[in-house]
Amino acid sequence: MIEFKDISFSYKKGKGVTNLNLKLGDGEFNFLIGPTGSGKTTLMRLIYFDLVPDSGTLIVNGFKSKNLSFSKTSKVRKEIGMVFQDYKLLNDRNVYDNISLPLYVLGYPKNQIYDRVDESLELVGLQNKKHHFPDELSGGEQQRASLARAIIKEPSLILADEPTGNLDPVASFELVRLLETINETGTTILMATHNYSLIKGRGLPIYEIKDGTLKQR
Amino acid sequence: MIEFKDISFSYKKGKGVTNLNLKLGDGEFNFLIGPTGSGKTTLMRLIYFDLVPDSGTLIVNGFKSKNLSFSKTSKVRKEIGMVFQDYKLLNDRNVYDNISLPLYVLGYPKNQIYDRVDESLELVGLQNKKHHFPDELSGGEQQRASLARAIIKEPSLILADEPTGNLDPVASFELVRLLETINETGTTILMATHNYSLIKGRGLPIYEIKDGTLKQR
Amino acid sequence: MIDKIIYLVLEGLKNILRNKGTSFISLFLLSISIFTISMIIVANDNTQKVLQYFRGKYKIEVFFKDNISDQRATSLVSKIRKISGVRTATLIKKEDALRIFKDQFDEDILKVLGYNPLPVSAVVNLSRTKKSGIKIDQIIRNIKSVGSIEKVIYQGSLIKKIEKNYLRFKNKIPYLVGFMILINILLIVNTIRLSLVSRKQLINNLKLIGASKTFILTPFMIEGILISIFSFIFVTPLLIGTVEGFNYLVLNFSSFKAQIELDFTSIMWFYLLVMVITVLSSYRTASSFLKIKA
Amino acid sequence: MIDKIIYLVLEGLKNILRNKGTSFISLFLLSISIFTISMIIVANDNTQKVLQYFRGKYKIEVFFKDNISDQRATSLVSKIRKISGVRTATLIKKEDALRIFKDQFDEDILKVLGYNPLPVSAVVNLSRTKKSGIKIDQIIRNIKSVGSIEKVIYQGSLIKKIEKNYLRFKNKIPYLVGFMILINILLIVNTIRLSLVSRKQLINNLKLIGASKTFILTPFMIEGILISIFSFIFVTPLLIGTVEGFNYLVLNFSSFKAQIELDFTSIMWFYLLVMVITVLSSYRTASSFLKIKA
Ligand SMILES: Nc1ncnc2c1ncn2[C@@H]1O[C@H](COP(=O)(O)OP(=O)(O)OP(=O)(O)O)[C@@H](O)[C@H]1O
Ligand SMILES: Nc1ncnc2c1ncn2[C@@H]1O[C@H](COP(=O)(O)OP(=O)(O)OP(=O)(O)O)[C@@H](O)[C@H]1O
Ligand SMILES: [Mg+2]
Ligand SMILES: [Mg+2]
Repeated sequence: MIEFKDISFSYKKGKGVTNLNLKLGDGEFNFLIGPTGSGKTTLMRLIYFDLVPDSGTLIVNGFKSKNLSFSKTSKVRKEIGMVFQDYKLLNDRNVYDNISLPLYVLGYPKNQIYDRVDESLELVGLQNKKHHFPDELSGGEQQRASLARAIIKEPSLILADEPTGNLDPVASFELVRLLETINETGTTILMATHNYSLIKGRGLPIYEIKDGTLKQR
Repeated sequence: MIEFKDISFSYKKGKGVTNLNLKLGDGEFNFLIGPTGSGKTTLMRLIYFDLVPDSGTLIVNGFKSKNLSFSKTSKVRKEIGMVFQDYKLLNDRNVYDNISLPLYVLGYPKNQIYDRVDESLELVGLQNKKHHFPDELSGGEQQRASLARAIIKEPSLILADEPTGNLDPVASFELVRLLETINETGTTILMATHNYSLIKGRGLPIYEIKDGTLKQR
Repeated sequence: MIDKIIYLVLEGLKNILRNKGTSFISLFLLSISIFTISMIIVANDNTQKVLQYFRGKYKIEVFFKDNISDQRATSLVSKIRKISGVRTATLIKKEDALRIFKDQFDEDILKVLGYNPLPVSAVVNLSRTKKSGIKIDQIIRNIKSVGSIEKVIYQGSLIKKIEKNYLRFKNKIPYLVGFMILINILLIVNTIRLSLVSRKQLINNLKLIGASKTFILTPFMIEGILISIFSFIFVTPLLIGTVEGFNYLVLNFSSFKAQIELDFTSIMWFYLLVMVITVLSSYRTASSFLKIKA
Repeated sequence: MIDKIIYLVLEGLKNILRNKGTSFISLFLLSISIFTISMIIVANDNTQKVLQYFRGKYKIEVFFKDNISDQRATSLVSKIRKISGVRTATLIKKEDALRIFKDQFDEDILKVLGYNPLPVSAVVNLSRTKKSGIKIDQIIRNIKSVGSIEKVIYQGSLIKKIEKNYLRFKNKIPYLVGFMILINILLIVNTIRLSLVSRKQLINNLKLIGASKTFILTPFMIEGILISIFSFIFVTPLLIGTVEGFNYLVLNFSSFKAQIELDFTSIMWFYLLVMVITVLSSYRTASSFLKIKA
């Protein structure tokens, strides 16, 4: 469960988010929309403890975002699957190595890792790009590889930051469908997007952030 | 003027484009759509001579994409402004330094560079992010910085690869408007996008690429 | 778990191969630094030997008073032999002196003069094995106090100078070695930092994925260990070669006959120390790098 | 255009500051390598001087036949003086020899024997300034051919050995310097390559923007030049210090009196050579890097 209580944060060079109040229950699927530069990525970074709030209380899966230690941060992140807006794939490793990394971190045995990678590559439709390096993938393929890396460890929370930016409408639709399927198994999901038409009419809660302040739509 | 005659190209690991025939006249504004992984970026890379076709004839602004030398390639590229799908901003320089780079390459005097950078930052709405580094920008802001770098040298050809992927609908709309304004001054523009609803009904030619083959829509 | 360990060790190895340039340079630097310290160790080990050589060459000549009997001279010489710092004392009787003079100057003084003008004397050799410096003045004074001695001749200043300067140098060795080890650490730290910078992306990814500190740091430490092992493999033949080459030069270009030796035990201990330093400084550097952004 | 040039020079400077680690290491390596070659140059410059010192100490004693007159001896000595490789030849008459003997052995042979048994002799000093090796055997033979000579005494083997080994060493200097310069080039190439790799993104961007080869390469060449200048600034005091330190050691620890000297002209030429090599190899490495992807 994620809980923002009066969270404010500002970057050294100004701007950020102010007085966020938000409660995401376990197993929920929420969307986050807002114009460019409004603070969506900032909000997500707060959740995975990459930024520490200036004031207010933030609790993620029972951990407070305060007095962070390396081990506390790493414990929280082990539970989160992240699709970064800029993918953050490792350029010197192929798709297989990129996607298997979280499983090595979690200490899975090798044979199991192999099966899991295959499985998640199939889910995102990259089964025949396993040995491509990131710069040998199209923009949309990189984005899907990033998704595969996020879901492979079956995390209890998925943060997807603009995961359809480089996908065509069909692929975007399928991606949301995939996330919905994953959500049905109990995974909490928060997805930031600009594509309002993609998410409207699904009956899922949509939060809107504008100039750093949040409201439910 | 850009002319593709029976152009085929395939990557070492397979896939690419086959038998492309395309003619873009000077001063035209064309769109390129197609599902993810269909070859849009590949087509653009052929135009700025980053890839060399396996067969067929490709002519860009009077230069043949054949027997490329460093100086030939650099001459062609000097005339082209590119918005890359992955932005390609330099992480160790701030926005000002990133955007001014093409002008230094072209040998502009310093005072003129300063004015021009201001001007183009205003066009894309980043005037107060001049001293931010790329990782201090939101995704959409990075994308707009990349656009500013492409238009600053007033090139005769602009190639924009998915320039609205991280922009909200309003910003996307404004970006296309901006490109239209630039096009009115005689600049040839080719823009690849997934966002069909953004470009339809503008009366501009739309090419569709699917599995490496092209057709006009 | 085993798969994880294998993975980390392989990562360490791959790190080296992925950044051949950095690895090569760090290998080179580490080798230079290890080589220099090893040479200091060798020099230190061998100074004692060189000193022994000098002491062995150094002779004190003691001339007894004219009227002394051979018997008394013998007893005096055995007294001299007992003085601390003296290795041997050999009595040279009047007849012996005559023979030696004849050998050296090809002139039979007895025939020429009709009598033997040469006095009874003794040649005193200094102890070679004394670890503390030898105090020549003290020894001379002790010899003189034996009695019935006309004069004592010794080449004097050279060995005194050497002994004195050796002691001075010896006092400075700890500083010198300390300084070199500091440089060593700086080099390793710098290398690891370069290696870290070139893998910023990976480290950042690992942090974001929630990797533990151990998971992130182990490959770097393994990398450090491997590089130091490689430099040992590289430096050892170089060390042997240098020592042999030096001995060759000394043998051929000087009248100096001592040979220096490579003491593998101290070198091994030193290698172990380098290893420990590498592991510790890799760990410290890498973990301080992790702290930059919590 | 001027703004472009200023920009490129500043870029070169910023390159160094942006990658402090790499710059530091390349500075360090280059300094070591320059230092080593400079020391070889100094050694080469000074061997001649050392040889002169040895030649200066080296004496040949010529003993004339017993019945020779002082006048004839004088004329023979002046003949000896003209032999190539001979610096001075000093006649020692029978009386002089007597005096010297008395000084050395404290024994007045004339009083003892009633006559002077010592022969007329001459002390011959060798030329110090001959650049080619001195051929002792040849000189001895020439001296003997002057006539009326009983025997010629010389310390023999040492200087012969030194002259021989110096010639042997001298023949190998070109290989040694060549080898060191090769290592130098390798180091510079490796450094530039590291620097290029760490600026892959920038280079790629510049290529895509349409920058000319010169525009891309100039900052790297300026970087190379700056780093070599910095290493000159760093190495020069080190060189002076080493030479002075060596002289101090020689003065204090040996009976050897020659002092070595630093010849700044050859060092300057060498620095210039390093500069040229740096510029060329920076250019080559950087432009080969550009070719990887056309
Ligand atoms: N490290 C930083 N330092 C200073 N300002 C920053 C930093 N990161 C982001 N910002 C600023 O904070 C604001 C919010 O950024 P954020 O990345 O959260 O926006 P966003 O909603 O994700 O936008 P987008 O849809 O374009 O990705 C932006 O104006 C951005 O310029
Ligand atoms: N360097 C490469 N080596 C091998 N295959 C490549 C390489 N670059 C791209 N590809 C493949 O070529 C196909 C076309 O790629 P391209 O980047 O042109 O797609 P795109 O139309 O731009 O897609 P997107 O909309 O996702 O950016 C993809 O299937 C991709 O995997
Ligand atoms: Mg964002
Ligand atoms: Mg693309």
